[in-house]
Amino acid sequence: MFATRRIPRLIALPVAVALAACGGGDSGATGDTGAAGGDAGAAPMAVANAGTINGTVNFTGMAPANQPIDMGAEPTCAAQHPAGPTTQTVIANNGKLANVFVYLKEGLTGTHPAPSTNVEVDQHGCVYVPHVTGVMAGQGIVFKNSDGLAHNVNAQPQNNRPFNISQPTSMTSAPQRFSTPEVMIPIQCDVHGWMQAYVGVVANPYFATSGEDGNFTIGNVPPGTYTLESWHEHYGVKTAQVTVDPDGTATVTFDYDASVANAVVPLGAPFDPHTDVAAERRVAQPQPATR
Amino acid sequence: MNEFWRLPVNVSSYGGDIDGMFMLIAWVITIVFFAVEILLVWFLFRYRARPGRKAAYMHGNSRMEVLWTGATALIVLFIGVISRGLWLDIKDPLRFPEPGLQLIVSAKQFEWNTTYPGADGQLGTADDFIRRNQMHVPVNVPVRITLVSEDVIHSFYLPELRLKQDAVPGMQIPAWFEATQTGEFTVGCAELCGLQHYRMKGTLTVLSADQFNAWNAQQVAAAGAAPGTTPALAAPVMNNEAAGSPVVAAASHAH
Amino acid sequence: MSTAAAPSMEHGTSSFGVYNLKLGMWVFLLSEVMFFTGLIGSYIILRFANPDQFAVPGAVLNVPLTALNTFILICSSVSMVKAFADVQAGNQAGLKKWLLVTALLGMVFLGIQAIEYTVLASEGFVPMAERYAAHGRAGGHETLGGPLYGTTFYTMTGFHGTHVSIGVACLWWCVFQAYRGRYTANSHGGIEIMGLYWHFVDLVWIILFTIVYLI
Amino acid sequence: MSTAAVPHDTAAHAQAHHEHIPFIRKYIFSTDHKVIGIQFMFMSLFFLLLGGLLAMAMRWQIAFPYNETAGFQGQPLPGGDLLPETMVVQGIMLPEFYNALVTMHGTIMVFFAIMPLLVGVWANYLIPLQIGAPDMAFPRINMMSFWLAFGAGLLMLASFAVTGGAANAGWTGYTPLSINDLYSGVKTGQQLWALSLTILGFSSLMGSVNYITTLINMRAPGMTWFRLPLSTWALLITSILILLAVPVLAGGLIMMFFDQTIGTNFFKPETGGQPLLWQHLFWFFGHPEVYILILPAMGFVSDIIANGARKPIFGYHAMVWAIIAIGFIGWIVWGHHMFMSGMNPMLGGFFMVTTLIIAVPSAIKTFNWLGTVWRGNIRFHTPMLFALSFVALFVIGGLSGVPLAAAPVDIPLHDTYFVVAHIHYVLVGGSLFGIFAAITFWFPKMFGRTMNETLGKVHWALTFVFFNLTFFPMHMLGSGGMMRRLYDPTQYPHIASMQDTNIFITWCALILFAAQLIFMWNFLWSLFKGKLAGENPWEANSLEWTAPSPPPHGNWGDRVPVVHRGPYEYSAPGATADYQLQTEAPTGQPLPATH
Repeated sequence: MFATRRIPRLIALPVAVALAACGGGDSGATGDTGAAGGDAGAAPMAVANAGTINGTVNFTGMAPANQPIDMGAEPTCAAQHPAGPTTQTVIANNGKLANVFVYLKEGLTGTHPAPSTNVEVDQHGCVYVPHVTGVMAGQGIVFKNSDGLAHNVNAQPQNNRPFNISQPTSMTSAPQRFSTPEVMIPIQCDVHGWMQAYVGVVANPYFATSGEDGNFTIGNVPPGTYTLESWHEHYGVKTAQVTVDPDGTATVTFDYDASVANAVVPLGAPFDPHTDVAAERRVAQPQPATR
Repeated sequence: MNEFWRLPVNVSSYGGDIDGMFMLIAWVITIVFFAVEILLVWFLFRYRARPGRKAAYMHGNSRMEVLWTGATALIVLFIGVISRGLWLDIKDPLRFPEPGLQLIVSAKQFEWNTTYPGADGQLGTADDFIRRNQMHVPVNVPVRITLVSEDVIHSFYLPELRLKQDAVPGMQIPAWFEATQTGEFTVGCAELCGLQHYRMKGTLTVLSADQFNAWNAQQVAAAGAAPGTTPALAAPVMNNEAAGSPVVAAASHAH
Repeated sequence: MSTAAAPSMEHGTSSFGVYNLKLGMWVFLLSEVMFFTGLIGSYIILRFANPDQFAVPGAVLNVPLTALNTFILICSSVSMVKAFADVQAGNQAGLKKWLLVTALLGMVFLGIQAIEYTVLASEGFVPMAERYAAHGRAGGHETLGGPLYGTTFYTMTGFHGTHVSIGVACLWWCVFQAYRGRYTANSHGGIEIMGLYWHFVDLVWIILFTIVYLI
Repeated sequence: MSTAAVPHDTAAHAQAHHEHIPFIRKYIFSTDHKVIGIQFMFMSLFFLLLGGLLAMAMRWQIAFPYNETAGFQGQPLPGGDLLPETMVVQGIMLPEFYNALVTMHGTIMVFFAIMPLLVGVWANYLIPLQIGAPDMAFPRINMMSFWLAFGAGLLMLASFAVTGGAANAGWTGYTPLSINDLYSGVKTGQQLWALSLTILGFSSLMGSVNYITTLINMRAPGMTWFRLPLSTWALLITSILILLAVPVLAGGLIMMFFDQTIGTNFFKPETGGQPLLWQHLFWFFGHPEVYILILPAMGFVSDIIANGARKPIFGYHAMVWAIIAIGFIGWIVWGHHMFMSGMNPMLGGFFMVTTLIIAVPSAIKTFNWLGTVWRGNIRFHTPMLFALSFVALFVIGGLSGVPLAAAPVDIPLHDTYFVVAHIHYVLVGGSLFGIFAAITFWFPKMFGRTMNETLGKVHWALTFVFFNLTFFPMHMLGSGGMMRRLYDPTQYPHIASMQDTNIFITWCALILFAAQLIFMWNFLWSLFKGKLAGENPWEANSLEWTAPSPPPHGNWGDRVPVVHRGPYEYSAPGATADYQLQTEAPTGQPLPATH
């Protein structure tokens, strides 16, 4: 009877829908995780008689004390900071400034394909390690969770697509990619409000971050004259000219002064619950949407 | 029965009333449940189809309709009447008890930030200090909290204190509780608020009055020491604007 | 209507003696009422919660122009009634004439509303919250009202405008059918439900005009 | 009649008379209410399966979360490797995906499975057959209603594939989480969610306009209001609820969509918008929706219980008035979803009372079902088993609503698993069991073959047992303080202590899901191999059983059924059989077909 003839076609419709949907479901980031990145994130390809840039970031004046962090809510993390956790805004030892991001801003020609290796940012003791890191546009950056407790990585760039991924336990995220250069992109964890880091996205592989001793090295630089820019989250941006001779080593220094603070990418100012709580009238009586 | 329903330990001044009400309703519905289900099963057995039997031909019975309609109406109205008073006692700001401590709890993804009045016992002044995901309150003192939210709707949930109240951005919602035991208890979020909703948890530490004053003094000192805020003397902050009554007094007149 | 009602009654007992199309339109209008109730209710709630965001009547919105527009819409209702009377009387010429008039008046209404929107937008009165900067018709520098003003205004008048546009489209279809002589003295359900819809849209506008422009 | 005035009727008649319709018009873009009903059935059964799958993934995560600090060693999600790394990474389900699962399970089950299964399928299929009409009043609008729903379903599925994944702000889509991707991390998904539900709303509107018009205008001669079967009554009230509630939701959804796309600020607090306004709009729709989701099942169950008990329904008029009362009171109870929302506590008190009052009509219905089986002659066929389980489980679902309705008791219970247990007892134990009863009962009429009784009984037994094992313990989890929508409950010490219960529930849920495969197999097998059914396999009374199985286009051929009595004349004294068709003349002899 015609009832039975009708069936197969009618089944076909929803099933087709299902297949279409599930087929499309495989979007988003792709495969290769792990891989070490680190300071000079990208590994540039060999360059004819390339030179090297050695640099130092000097710091004069009295560095302000970093704010202590209240990690009481995460004992496992607090245990990792015997000295007591503090923010990493300014790390300056004997006249050298750490966590300064330096990159080749101008003077470079040619295109620079992003390497397939991923830069890694670790989350250890509820702190991002490293605090400041660089990555090439289009290069993968993976976030590692070594704490075994939940973190989320919330990146809100200006010129790139924002992402907000979470990591419930020890694991390594799928590589995230920033398509356009942007210095700097603040990264933060919403579970642990104090967890903040910066990622500099650069169009070329020539960038580095100053270490505890204030030194940095950018290797494998093609000969030429360049504009270097340095960035610090509290003391802002400086530039310097540098000429790299064939097979030579150029040195450059950046000088920061404790008295001049102009942050370039300030993180959002903390929310002040007092602002209108003072309006006791509204405190006394909640205002329902219907009145 | 409590372990059947697995109610969390109750350390709230009004939690007992809520639990009592819950148990009352639980018993009522349990009785109705067994009455109906047993009747149903017995009918099914008693009147199963057998050869030769014929069902009774009837279209209903008005008296029975009236009976069970009335009975149900009475039960639910009874429940409604006894519930309403308790509801207003807990939620109506006009019926809140005189608070011994006023706090601002500000929710954000995914933290509970508690603002303490600081040295001067006044909220909204420079010496206030904020604790993340950790609340400390004195025992046997009515604590009045003002719930605000920075981003999305959260729900401030204290299982052991039988308190739940949404925090809605753009509103300040008052709530109160009074802990009857010292110890550490759970602060949770009961409203889906984003990726890490399940991690939006904190601890409520209920201290004795002395311990609390000590803790508060230490916090005030720390806040004072921290750059940016004016140093403040350690002093008990049990005062609320209205009646500057020290904690002990507050505790006593609460009982 | 009995003749028109007959077909659907032939296999059924109708409770109201109303033929399907008409009944269906009434039922549909009920849900439309709920739709606009929801919108207007939201408007009232938002306005009571933020009185400061709503500028004084006439400061931002061009009331005289809209009053003219309201008058035009009311006239279109009258012409719709005339069209219906004529088709009942079997006056085909009158039907065509009044249908055309109604459709044209509807389009005039939409045109004026389009102009109104463009002018308002040029004065910084936009639905986007962050771009809202209404300086009002008098010019001046301070922003009048707040974002909710633009948001609610465009949503409510916009939804009414959408309904009018749909109505105009249907009216043109009716005109087309009328010229094909599809409506007769004893069968003109199409015209009748068209009228119902059109009068409803008119009524909604009068309410919107009152609460959005005048109050 | 005139084509211009009432074109749809002519279309219907054209189909009724000559059968030469091209395949595509006959089975795909068909205007026949029966084909449309069956199309709805296949679509919504697919969504039911999908929603169940999502629930299984959720249960797995709840039972086996990774929580090293609390010492819970998680289990990788089976088949998780097949999913992209935006959902599952190294076998670990991401919280964002879990939230999407929660949201889509709720949305799909409520809007694309249960609602169409109750209304889209049975209102389309049953109303004309039970009132003796050849088709719907507006067959083409009816067809559009299905294809709109289908499109909405495609959109909802597509949202899994877009960047950021599917909507993850909960099926209630509370603002501002649902309108700001800074907070939820989902932009396109939330927009598709709002869009899809708006389109589905239009589809439901078209449907209900059709159902109401048909019911008022196209009843067969002699089919007075109080000779309508209760299914039809329930479907009428349901259609009215849809007609009046859905536009409000549509309005809210459109405002939400504007907030998400063009940057209006209806619900954005930072610029004066009101997040609670959304909740009021949503629940003003949402509570009638709850009754939309249960009333039709109540109707089917009434018909089936009377048939199985071979006894007139007890208190037919009381049943009708109870349905109508629920339809009215349902409009003033929505606030009980918002007791904790910061709404004025005085309003809370008001909503508490109205909510408790609405328990009364539900109780009336329950007692009348008991009265129906009392002194009956009960046949336990599969539909009857499901119908009786409906009564048993609806009682639990109704009673567990009382503590939630009592506002002070709701303080600890609100947004906990107690609510989850309650809604599933009503929506699964209630609606879904009613749907299984209806499918097994009317399957012979739809396809001319009966479903396999043995498989049916096995399916019923497994479903009944494991449904209760799955959902009853959730009551205790809730009163124990376990919040809803927790990706990892073990994070909270007071919940971690109940983890064994969660694991038990998960295993039962998996078995419950597996048991549904029996139903699928039985359904598909019976389509082709089932025992041929006559016109009236269940010896029932209502009109549909006088039409051939399956009924042809136009249902009645050239004759028009004439109704002489109510639909529940079972075991009437002096009757030849223990049932009397509604068309049976008072003399006891079937009338010759009138023309």
